[in-house]
Amino acid sequence: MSLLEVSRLEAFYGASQALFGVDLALGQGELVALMGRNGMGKTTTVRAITRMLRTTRGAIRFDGRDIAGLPSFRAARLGIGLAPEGRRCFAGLTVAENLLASARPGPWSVETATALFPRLGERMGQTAATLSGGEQQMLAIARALMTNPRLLILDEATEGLAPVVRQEIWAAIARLKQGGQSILVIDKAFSELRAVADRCVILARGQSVWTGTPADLSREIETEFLGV
Amino acid sequence: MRDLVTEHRLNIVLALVLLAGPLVAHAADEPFMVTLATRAAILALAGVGLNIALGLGGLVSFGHAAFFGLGGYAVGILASHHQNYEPLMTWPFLVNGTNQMLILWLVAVLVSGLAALVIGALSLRTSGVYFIMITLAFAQMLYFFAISWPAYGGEDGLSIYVRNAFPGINTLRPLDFFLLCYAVLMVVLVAQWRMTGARFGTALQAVRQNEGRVAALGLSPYRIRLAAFVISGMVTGLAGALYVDLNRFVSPSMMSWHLSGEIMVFIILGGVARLFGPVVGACLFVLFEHVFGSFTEHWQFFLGAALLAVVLFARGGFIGVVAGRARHD
Amino acid sequence: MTVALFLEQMLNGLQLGVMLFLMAAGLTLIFGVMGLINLAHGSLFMVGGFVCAAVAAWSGSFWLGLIASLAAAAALGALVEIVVIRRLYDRDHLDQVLATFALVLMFSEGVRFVFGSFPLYLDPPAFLSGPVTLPGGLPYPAYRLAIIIAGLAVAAGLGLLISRTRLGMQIRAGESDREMIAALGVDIRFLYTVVFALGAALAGFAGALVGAIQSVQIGMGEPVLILAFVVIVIGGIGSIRGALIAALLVGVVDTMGRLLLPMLLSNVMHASNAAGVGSALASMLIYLLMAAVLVFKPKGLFPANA
Amino acid sequence: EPVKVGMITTLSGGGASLGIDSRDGFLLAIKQSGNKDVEVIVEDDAQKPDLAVQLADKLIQSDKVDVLTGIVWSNLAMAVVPSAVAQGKFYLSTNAAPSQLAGAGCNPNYFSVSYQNDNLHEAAGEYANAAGMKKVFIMAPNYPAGKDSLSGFKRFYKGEVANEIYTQLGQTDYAAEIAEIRASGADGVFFFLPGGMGISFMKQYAGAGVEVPLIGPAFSFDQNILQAVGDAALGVKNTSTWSKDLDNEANKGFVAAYQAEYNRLPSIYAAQGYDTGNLLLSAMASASVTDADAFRKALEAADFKSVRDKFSFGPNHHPIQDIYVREVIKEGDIYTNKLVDTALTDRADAYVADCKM
Amino acid sequence: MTEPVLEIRDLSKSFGALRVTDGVNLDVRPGEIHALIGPNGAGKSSLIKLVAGEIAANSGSIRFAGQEITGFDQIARARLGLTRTFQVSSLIPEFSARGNVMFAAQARRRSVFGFLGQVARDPELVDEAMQALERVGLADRAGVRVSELSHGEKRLLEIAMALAMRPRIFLMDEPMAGLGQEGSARLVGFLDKLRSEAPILLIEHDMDAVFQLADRISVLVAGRIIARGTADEIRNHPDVRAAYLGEDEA
Ligand SMILES: Nc1ncnc2c1ncn2[C@@H]1O[C@H](COP(=O)(O)OP(=O)(O)OP(=O)(O)O)[C@@H](O)[C@H]1O
Ligand SMILES: Nc1ncnc2c1ncn2[C@@H]1O[C@H](COP(=O)(O)OP(=O)(O)OP(=O)(O)O)[C@@H](O)[C@H]1O
Ligand SMILES: [Mg+2]
Ligand SMILES: [Mg+2]
Repeated sequence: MSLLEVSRLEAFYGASQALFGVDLALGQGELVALMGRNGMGKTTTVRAITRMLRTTRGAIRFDGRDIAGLPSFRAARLGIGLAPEGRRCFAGLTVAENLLASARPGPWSVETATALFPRLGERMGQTAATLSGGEQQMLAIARALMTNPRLLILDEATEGLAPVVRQEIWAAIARLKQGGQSILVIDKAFSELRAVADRCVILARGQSVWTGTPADLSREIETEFLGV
Repeated sequence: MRDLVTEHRLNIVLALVLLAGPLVAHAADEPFMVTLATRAAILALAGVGLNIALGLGGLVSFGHAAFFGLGGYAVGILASHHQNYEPLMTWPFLVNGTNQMLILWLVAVLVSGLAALVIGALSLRTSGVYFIMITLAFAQMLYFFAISWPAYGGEDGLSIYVRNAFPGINTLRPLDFFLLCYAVLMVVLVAQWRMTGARFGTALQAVRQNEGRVAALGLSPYRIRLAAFVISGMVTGLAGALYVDLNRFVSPSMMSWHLSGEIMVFIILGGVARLFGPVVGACLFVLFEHVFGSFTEHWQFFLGAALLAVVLFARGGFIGVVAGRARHD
Repeated sequence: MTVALFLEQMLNGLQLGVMLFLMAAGLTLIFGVMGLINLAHGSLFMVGGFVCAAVAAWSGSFWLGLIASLAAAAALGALVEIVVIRRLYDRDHLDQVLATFALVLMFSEGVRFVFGSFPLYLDPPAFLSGPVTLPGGLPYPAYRLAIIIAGLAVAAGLGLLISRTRLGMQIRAGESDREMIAALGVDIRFLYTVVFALGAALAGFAGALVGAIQSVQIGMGEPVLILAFVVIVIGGIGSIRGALIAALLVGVVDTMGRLLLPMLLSNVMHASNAAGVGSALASMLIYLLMAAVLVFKPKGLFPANA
Repeated sequence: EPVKVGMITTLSGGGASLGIDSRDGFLLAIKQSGNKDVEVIVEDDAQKPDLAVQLADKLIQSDKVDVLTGIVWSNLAMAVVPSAVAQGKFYLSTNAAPSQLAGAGCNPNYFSVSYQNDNLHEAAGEYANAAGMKKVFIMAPNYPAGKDSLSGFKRFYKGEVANEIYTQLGQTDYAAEIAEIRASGADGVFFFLPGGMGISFMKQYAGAGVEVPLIGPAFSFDQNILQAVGDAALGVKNTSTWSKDLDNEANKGFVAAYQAEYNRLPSIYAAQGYDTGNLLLSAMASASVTDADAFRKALEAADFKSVRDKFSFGPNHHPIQDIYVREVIKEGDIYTNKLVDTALTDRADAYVADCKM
Repeated sequence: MTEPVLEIRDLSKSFGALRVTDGVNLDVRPGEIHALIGPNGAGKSSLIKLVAGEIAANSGSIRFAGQEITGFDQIARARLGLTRTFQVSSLIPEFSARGNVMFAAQARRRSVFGFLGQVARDPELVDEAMQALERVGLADRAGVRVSELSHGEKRLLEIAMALAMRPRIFLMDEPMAGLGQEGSARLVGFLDKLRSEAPILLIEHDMDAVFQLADRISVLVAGRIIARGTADEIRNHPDVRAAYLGEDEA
């Protein structure tokens, strides 16, 4: 059975519809890449899964349980951890507080998280508002890990990071996956994505239009849906 | 674009209603209704003043009663000196009181504008909640000063017994005085309307929405805000001047924080940043006060409830509900 | 003026400061932590005073009254949060000011409807009602001593709660991004209700404690409210430490101003004029202090998130 | 002849209890008389002067009342009275009577049925002499009524003023003032702190354990306030135009009827409201309100049974009356006042000479 | 060689113990794109803020267009023609796209205190705004409120506003951030042409874009410039590879 199963999901911002039927499945220990051009509904799908956006049509099942009616903190407590688009660190809190505020027990702790991002370890007492863009991005990922999620969602988690750090993060993602972590990734770095993803789901105009393994991803599909 | 047209039409209708009401009341020999409308028009003018700072400039001033009161005291003091035939000062040169509204208005506008310049120059260094509170503090300061300063009546206030004079008009007749206040209100509204679409209004609205961007474009947000605050204080001061003539009385309660709150209430009831927002709000407020005030001594409870309902559920106030969301270009 | 009197007045100033802090504590919590301007804080203060007075009169026990006032204010706070405040977090300050201004009107008339228009009786418990003798031979009201202790305890407790506990972190996180903290698994809605109720309970607590030496009447919260705002703004919004220090500063400046200004002025004018003018200036003093602080430090003395 | 009365008084907000008592006393008199010719329109001024002015305009222009009454506060009276009497209406004051309206600003159509504002303070000064106080500490809020009060006190007090202090209007903490009182070596304290200020002061004074005796005007000792102050007020002397134990028929009837009607003891505001009602009724009995001169004469005669033994008007239409000293006592569960002395006999006021009418 | 437009000498800035800018020397010459790259937290954004006048330097000097501007505030610098685009779009949300650009044009004229003439009917401002919008390809969206524009459109509008300022230099902080591959490619093309109008100081983590556009690249690490050169020189610079590019960046 899949850990996450989204079917025929529709979503609205006010009166305007953003999702017109998204299907997506992610098995335990799997890494799925959610792909598509700008504005096709990737973030919106994530917002629906994390219940930050109310949806009325379509189903979202997590670990067999229908979560479409839950408030977002309940969905998170079931084990969904999010590193959101645009970082959204808690500006007034220090790095340490950002990590601790929403932490839940499990293998990830301040020690393990700062081992992954040593730079954060050096900045523990600094408020998030004064971190550099990339440091904030690291903090957002570490913060999601500290909730010890069963499913980790990374929405543009490498945006604004230096190439070295990006490589480190991709390496970390690969290690996490090896350790059995289920992950949903959105990123515009297709070559890296392809290297780690078990499966890809492509969205176009709010619909899932293609699902398959990275190996099956043909040039034609890429040009048609990803604009590469 | 359609919304804009609706709002323009609505504004014209509102202006006509506010004019027609007292004319009808006058014909029906109900002078008090005329007085009530005058009160509404003057309070509306105070609201229009605040709306320039608050609606267009996003400056939530919780101390506009200070300018209302200063405008009022300027009139009260000059008029009382005139009535008592005592010069205001004799050194270094002689200054006499006067009962000419045009002069009194000018003085009221200058005094409140000057005060707004000083208060604004200091307050605008802060922002957000700090700005709300520091404007409140300045108003409280003036309020306590007025209460305890004995020369002009302190807390007892100052009566001027007869209304001041305006050339060609018998201000003692309720309808005449109403028409005068109405005319002032309309002139200020037209001026505000022009200003909103002009370069200053554009800059002011831009500052409200994104101060950092305006600075990055090489314009000083501080100066734009300060200018708006001064204009705003002047208009509210002019309203205070008229208010004193309406009541023939000025007292520190014109500067109390309750009044600052009420001026804000007009704006919210009618619609923030809407040209006629304060006009509608002030009319509703005055009506409410008088209709409910004679029903029950607990009328303030219902006033609170109504206000709460508007804030929570009717965002955009009356004009927002009738004419839809505001648009800017 | 003797040195002893001067010292005693300093003490009075500090004590007024602690009392101001006690009155401002709940407001600091809500204002600083949740980013909400709550003009109705004064009303909750009043409710605390009235409930304590009513229950103390009915049961004969001040302590029962105190507990009841805490409970009533907390419950009312929770109710207000759920019905009204919840809709205001993502609004601008203007809406918050006006909605809570509306609540002030409703509470004042509501309390009058329930308790009548007349001031209520509330006295400190008997064993705290007289003076005690401080070291140095100064008689000092026992109850005020108790208020000082309560105020400092509240300051310490709040300071720890906000800066040291996870609850505090979560609340502050919620202030900067409610949606995000919820998406990380924190029930921020409930947390905010709790915080608001806590702030309300502190207001009620202060109303009950202070009500025993002041007058329990409609409108008792208004002067308090404005002073509490002054205190918080001088201290820097969101800083418990700042609020405490600002409260002490305001207490001392106000007390000493009332004492010294008339005295100074009597050197240059007739005594009874000096008393009047001095007092007029004294009443403006704390507002001047606030204006001066904000002109030089626009975010208060101890800006949070500096 | 029917008479229309417009009553503007404070029924909402912090000062409501005074207005409610004034209204209830006044209406009780009308009700007792059974006179159907009196129509009373009551309006709430919420203690705001500008609202009071509007209400006066409404009552005069729209309801066309003949007589106005009811204002509690001097600042509201100053806003309303001059223009109302200028428009030919009668104004009967149930409470506020600022010095301006007693002196140069007096008006034939304006009658104070209460006192002149200074009276109670003057009586307190006289009482301080009688009680042998040599050095009195005096204190009032910093606003016109407060200043009048201290000068009223000093007008009659002959001893030394230990210190003269103006507190802030609405002040709630008096620790600093109490410390000064203790340090001043005074043998008496005179304070005028109306409403909640007085409650706070007396509670804190008792808590501080200062033993110097207090005197004040009745405003801080009315029935409603005493219940809130409790033991802290016991034994304090205060000056008043009226006391519930004044031994005359009118007063006994009034106190009993008021308690029966409203289920609480009357206050000085209720008593003055009641007298005002009866004054109006007495004038109506002998003249028509449409004949202003005759009606004014009838009012001047003050031909009614006042609850204050003696009552007559001086040439400035302010009362000439005795001013008493009361002491706060506890009767069963109720804190109330007991008459102990008369401070001033047949007192008019200090401004009568300035009144030209 | 032509005189540099912007010249930074020995600039230093500390936050407490942290030296974010440590004796930086850098210049931007007419017509060039000078890229600034470096690890996260190296101090790139801080350097832009120092140049734009948003924060003040501790020491060192900045010359711009032949003038010493170290002591100038942000507003004065903007008036001299120093225009920056924001990493997160910073627009006036309730104005239309055209309104935003018109306001920029108004700001260039430093004209604030006009109370009567209606901006919407001011042909000069309207024309200028429409030209700028056309150049970035937003002309058909001119009347749309900014809050209703998509992310990519906002990024373009950001540049249109900068155009309307007719600056003497552009300071751009990660203009590609958030754009997809297509959008980035289009923006690269646009910037390529823009350099002839005014030079660009460009911060970017998108190495494809940097290597394609930059005439010179400066590498900032821990507040210090550790290398400077052409794309090829930097690509193969061992220190830069270690500190920033990593091993498999081509
Ligand atoms: N808050 C909002 N209000 C209205 N419409 C929105 C909002 N957020 C997104 N949209 C619209 O929903 C659609 C999908 O947006 P979404 O953010 O999910 O795209 P995305 O695939 O994540 O794109 P990107 O790669 O740019 O992040 C877009 O057309 C966008 O304009
Ligand atoms: N106000 C401040 N107080 C303390 N440290 C600060 C402050 N502002 C920035 N910093 C620190 O200075 C360093 C440089 O920040 P800057 O934003 O300039 O980095 P950057 O090079 O732009 O990085 P990125 O590529 O990640 O955006 C960072 O480590 C940041 O944490
Ligand atoms: Mg997205
Ligand atoms: Mg940066």
